[in-house]
Amino acid sequence: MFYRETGQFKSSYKADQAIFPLSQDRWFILFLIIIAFLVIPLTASEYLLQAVMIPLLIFSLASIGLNLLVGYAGQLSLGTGGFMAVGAYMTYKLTTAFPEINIIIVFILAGLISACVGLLFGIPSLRIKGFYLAVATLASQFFLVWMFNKVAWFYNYNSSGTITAPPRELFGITVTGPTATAETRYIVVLAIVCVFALIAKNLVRGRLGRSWMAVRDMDIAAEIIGIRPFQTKLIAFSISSFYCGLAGALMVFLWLGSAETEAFSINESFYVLFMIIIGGLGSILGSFLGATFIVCVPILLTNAPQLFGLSMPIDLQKHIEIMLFGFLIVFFLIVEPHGLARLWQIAKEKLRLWPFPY
Amino acid sequence: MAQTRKIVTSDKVSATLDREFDTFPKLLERNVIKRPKRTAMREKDFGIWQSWNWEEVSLQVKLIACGLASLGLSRGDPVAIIGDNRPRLYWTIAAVQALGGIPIPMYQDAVADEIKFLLGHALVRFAVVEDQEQIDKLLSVFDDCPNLEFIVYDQPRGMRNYIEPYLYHIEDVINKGKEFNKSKSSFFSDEVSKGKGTDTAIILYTSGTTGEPKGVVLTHEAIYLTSVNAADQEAINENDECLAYLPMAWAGDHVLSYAQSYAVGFCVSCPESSETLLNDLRELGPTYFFAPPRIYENVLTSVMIRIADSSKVKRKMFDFFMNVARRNGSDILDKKQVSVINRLLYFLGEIIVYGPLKNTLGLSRIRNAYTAGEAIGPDIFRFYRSLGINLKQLYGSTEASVFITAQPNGEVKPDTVGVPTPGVEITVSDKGEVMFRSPGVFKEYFKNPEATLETKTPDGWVRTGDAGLVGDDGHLRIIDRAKDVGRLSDATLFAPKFIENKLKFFSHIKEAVAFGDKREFCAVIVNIDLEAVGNWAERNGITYSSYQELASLPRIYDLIQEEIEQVNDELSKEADLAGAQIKRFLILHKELHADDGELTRTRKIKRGFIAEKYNLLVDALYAEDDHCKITTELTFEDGRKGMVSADLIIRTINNSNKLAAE
Amino acid sequence: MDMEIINFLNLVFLAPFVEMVSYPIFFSEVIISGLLTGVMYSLVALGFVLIFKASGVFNFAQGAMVLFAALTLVGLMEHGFPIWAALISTIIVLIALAFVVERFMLRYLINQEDIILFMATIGLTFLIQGFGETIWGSNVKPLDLGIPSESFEVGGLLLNEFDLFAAGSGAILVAVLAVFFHYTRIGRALRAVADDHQAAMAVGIPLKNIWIIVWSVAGFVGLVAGIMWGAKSGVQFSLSLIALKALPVLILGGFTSVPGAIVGGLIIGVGEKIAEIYWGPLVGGAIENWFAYVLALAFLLFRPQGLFGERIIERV
Amino acid sequence: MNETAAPSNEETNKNGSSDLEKNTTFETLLEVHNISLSFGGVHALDEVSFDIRKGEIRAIIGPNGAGKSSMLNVINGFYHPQKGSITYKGNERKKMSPQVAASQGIARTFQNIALFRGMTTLDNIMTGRNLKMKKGIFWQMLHWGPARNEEIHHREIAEHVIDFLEIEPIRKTPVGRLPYGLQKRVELGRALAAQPDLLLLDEPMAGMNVEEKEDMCRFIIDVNEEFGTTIALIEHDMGVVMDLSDRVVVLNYGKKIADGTPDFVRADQGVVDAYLGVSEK
Repeated sequence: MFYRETGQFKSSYKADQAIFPLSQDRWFILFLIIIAFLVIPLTASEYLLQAVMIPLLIFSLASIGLNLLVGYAGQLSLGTGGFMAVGAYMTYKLTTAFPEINIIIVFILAGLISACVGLLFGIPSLRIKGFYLAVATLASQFFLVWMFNKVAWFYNYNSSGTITAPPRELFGITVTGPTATAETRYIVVLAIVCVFALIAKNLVRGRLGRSWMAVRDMDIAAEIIGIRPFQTKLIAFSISSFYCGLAGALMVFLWLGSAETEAFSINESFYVLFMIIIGGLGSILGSFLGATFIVCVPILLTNAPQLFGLSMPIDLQKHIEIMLFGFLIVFFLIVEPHGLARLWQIAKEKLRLWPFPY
Repeated sequence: MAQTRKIVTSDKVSATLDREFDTFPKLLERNVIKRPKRTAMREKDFGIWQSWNWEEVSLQVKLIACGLASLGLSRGDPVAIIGDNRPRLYWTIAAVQALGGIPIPMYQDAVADEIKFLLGHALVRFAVVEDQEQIDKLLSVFDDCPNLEFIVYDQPRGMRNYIEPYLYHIEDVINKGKEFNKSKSSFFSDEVSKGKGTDTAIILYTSGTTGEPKGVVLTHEAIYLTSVNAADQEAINENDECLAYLPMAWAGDHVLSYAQSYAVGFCVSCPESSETLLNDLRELGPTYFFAPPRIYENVLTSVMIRIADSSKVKRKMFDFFMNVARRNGSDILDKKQVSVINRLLYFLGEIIVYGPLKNTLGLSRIRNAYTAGEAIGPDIFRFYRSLGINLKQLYGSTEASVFITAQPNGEVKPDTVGVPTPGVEITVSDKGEVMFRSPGVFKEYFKNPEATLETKTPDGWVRTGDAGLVGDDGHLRIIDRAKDVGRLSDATLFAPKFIENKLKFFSHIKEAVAFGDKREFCAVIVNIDLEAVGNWAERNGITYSSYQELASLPRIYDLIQEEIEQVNDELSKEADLAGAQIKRFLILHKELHADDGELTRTRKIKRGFIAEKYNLLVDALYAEDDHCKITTELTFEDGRKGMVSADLIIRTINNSNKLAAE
Repeated sequence: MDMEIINFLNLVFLAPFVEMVSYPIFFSEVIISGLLTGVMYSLVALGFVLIFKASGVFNFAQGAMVLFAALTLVGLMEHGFPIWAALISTIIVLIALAFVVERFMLRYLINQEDIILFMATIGLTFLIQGFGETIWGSNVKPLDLGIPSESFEVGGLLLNEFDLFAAGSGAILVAVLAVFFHYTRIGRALRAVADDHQAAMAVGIPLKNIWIIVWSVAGFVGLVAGIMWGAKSGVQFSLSLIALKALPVLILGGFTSVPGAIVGGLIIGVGEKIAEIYWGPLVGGAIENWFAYVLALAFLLFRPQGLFGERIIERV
Repeated sequence: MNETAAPSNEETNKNGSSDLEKNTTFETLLEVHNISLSFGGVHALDEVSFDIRKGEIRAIIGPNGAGKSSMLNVINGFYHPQKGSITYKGNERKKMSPQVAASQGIARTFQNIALFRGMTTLDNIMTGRNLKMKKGIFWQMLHWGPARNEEIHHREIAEHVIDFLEIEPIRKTPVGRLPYGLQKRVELGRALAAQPDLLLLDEPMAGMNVEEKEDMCRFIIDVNEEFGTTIALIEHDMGVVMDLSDRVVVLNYGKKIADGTPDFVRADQGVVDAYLGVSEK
């Protein structure tokens, strides 16, 4: 309906392979980016940034990571939390050991380390598939969390056992630690997420992405046309872990400020998995949508009672919240198992064909 | 005599020929000078729109020309060009003209025999064709065409096992051209400069509705002047976009996709294939569009079918806004007075319905759209205009290098074909036949002086063979083919085409053939439209297995009868035609088709041929019996022939309207 | 430096074994308690296997069902139900649950990809947990079955009556199930479904019923497990976590094999106990959270389809 | 059952069956020698030997379960025979992974379509180019400069394949939604995109209607003649086999029972028995 494709013809493959071939989409995205970078920081309240926007972005990053692995390469993983932990703790170690290194670089390094760890835990995918693999990945979840919990070296032997973000500067502005304002942290997160979302998109529309999907859809055929399944899966594991690690780092340093291993429990893994399922497997956009959904729903649920002027004991409220949450997941899977991204896609198709049904 | 007759002309003056650029090859050079880097041609190929700018085009033309020259093409040699709209074929036209040869495009769907006739008639030495399919046709008649020496093909697909020495791939020709050009670098430009405006530019064979096709000889001058004149009136300029999808052998396509493009400098695009046509149309979004009525009919039909399948809400909304459009659309398009509230409604509709609709049809960028060749249904016509698509009628003929009259913006009426384009004079003979005189008038019918004589008067007037009348507003109105206009036995005027068109305006009726000349009443043979009727049947829960069965169903007969009665109604309002209302009709069991010789390649019905082929039916129509057995031959896609037989029902209509008329 | 290394190697590869041999009684006690925990794992794992076999669903909610079953039982008893009444009504509730799950969830998710179903069961986990705790509250509830839990000594071995009882009832349950599967029509039907659904139709039981039955059975198994664990360490949220402990059992035993679940459970139980006791201290203890997984994983690398899982032959 | 382990080109000469073939130079592209393959106790292939010449269309026929597919799987390294040797492009190889086979120019299609259902026609065909794409992850991340040029270069090749198979209209349709016949065609496209020297087709026309079969035949011949690709195909439709293939090898119960030109094979008694035996499938 809003699409006016007539006359938007492509006279080069470059144009034809653009991420957003339609000008309307390009304008829309541009619009969003402007909103995100200018309007929100200037207008949004501390609460909105801290409770909604920042976690939303960070989890988007994590779900992109997981989506690369599950949605594109078809390897079900439950170890997300563990890899996020690696990212967080490595950042902590690195930046406390070498305070002079630029924090962004530290983030990247931490990401690379978790990529290596991911590679390690990806090895079982050589032999096992499906749920066996999924359960196997739980090993990484439990082992890593246990390790960061038990080995004091990781949290510099401090008594509390928590890691705390020290103040670090970027272009002379404090971006981490207690003194960093929500706005600055938001901007930094946003910038990082945008860059890596783009990279992810580039990967999946290129050769690597096709190999992943090939392995996902039919690994034998993939093998026979010359794709090395094991290699491909391992790459998926490590890149995915990189994203998760990065997300973990951002989570501690640009959102929570400090954390214990609890923050990376199995539930994190499930939440991120929810995000990509709800958002849509095999879709970068879906990762964002899913993250938004999962982050916002609980907030709405907690605030809902007040809206209706009800007041109930906290724990009861908590239980109801959990229940509703579970219900929503099931309901959603029944209504649209392919996630918000699919809904979006369908809507878009409809708009393009409007007023025709086909 | 001729002086006494009323002569109508355009108030605009005709353009004059620029001696320096009086042939199309020269015009090509002019474009290279004026707008070298501007895109001249596109073709959807390998998934994207491959583009060539004027420089590249002229280079290609040059090489092809040199290549053909090295094969021995010399001035005056006729060159057959057969195939779908492909850039290289268009370039070949220019190349041939550059060498002073005579390009002769032929219909790509013509069967071997037809092609054989043309090749023989024009003594063709060279044939440049698209692909294996055409090659096979040519080879099958090669031995009967002693003059045919060389065959060049564009698509090498499937050609590797053809060892005939006279077959050349166009790439090879181009390479020869490169060599040739190296040795004689000035050859090409010399040849081009030898050309004169009065030279023959092209021979277009009109698939005559009767008898053998006639080769219309047109000069550069004629085509050029007509093209620019029309372009002036319609403000066509180099920014226009046009999609070349109509047969290259049709004058309309030649003038649009070639002549006007070269004269004005706009870009012409070729679709990927006929299957992807609509999609390509949507992608490209032409601003300048030319199509025979049936295309508009088909599009409208598909629109209505798809809307009918959409959700109830959408349908309601669509109907509502289409009503708004019907009330105000054309007026707004014609910049007439429209109340603010209606403008608002229309604006809303534009956003919600018309805009998207035009967009999905690929017509949202249209500046000028034309329908020609036949009368178009008023409803269809209004539909497009009310959407804000500037659809206009145009009256033309190959003999006039297409343009005779066209509807200027703001003066568009469904029942006229507009006013003369600059430089054109029209008049109506005593016998009611429309005649014209213009710079675009053809030189002669190729090797057919007597035909030339009987069409073209010494003082340059050309008979169109159409019966029509010019209104006081100077707009021409066509009623029928002059020779077809006849009288019933009771001497009431009978205009079959007029009736047939009225019938064809119903989406369910694809073709209709009316009889009645020198008979006591008018009867028609109807050809239903499979898509539209089939859809109607589905929605009404009628099942059918074949076209033949569908055509024989009583309920379909009822449907058609209703529509015929409506036509009779309208007829009864036309003072001098009220007498000739339809009394009896039958629905034909097979689709009329060009392969069976029932239609021309431009899908005009050959009344005489049909009357003869189906004489059984015709007799039955004028006898008492209510059905008729018949067996006919039909040709399949692949050229095989087969027999179908059927027992056709004949219906009688009690003309209550007739009384009303008297 | 070298000293440390040697010392370390000693601690890892020598000392533990020395200890085992030098205190055989203690060692066997460790093994027995391992076995007993193993039985528990087996019970939970059994729930998974039943459902996976019959409906190909990896029912992550099994843990939550254990919790829910136990909560309901205790809750009812707190409201003054006599134990048998409580048991019966709990079972009824579980059957109702199975029905609801089939009617409102599985039915709509037939022929979705496995991962979707899996996700759904995770959602179900939240739903059931939330529901249970909303109704019965989340504070720890003691569960007393009136089974004495004194320890007594046999040939120097310290044994706990309750543990034995637990193990016993576990064993009985398994036996019952085995009979059920092999000698009853429904049981055979259930086995048939595992292979293909048409077969199930042939046996003459509609798929949805089969699912209801199998989920009920799984619920019942869960109940037993819940009682055991609950009686041992009180009924509380953490019960649902034992599901996570049962997963490695699954990989070990294979998702589709009942004996696998049992043997696997025992292996895991013993393995992690030993590891915890003899190696745990080296790395700061609490290694049983992950040891089971590593064990299972290491095992998988040699036998991808698990202990008793069918071999998969790839064809083109 | 004229069971023979002699290299089959000798044999065919002996049978005088190698009359008028378009490639007069008998350059052998691939030769399988005494291949035996068994799963557990089952003998899928038993001492099978034959050769495939450069540029020919070689048909492998036989009743169901004759071991035809197994033969292809052996040739492209998916199965590893217990006995026998395979000589490809002049050098013998005992064991070889499918990837290596692919990288050496062996491509294939499958009996039951093995497309990547989640991807579009274009992407499926592009995967056929994967082996030829070399740019590293770094460039792919940027999807710019070398990586994009490479992408575009291979897109062009893929587009030529699409054009060749006349599937332009479905270029961007997810293959999952395509009708069976078209899927088969896309699968062929994926194999072609790899520009193979040896193309293995496992029942390319299974389950097709007449027109689809005709099209497929045309494509197979075109591939063979225009790109000079050597083709080995399994097919049940005898008519098709006889029209298409230059030489036919007949398997039955894992044994070779005949080898030669279509006419020669049709005449062979063993073949006739074998087919009557299973009531012509």
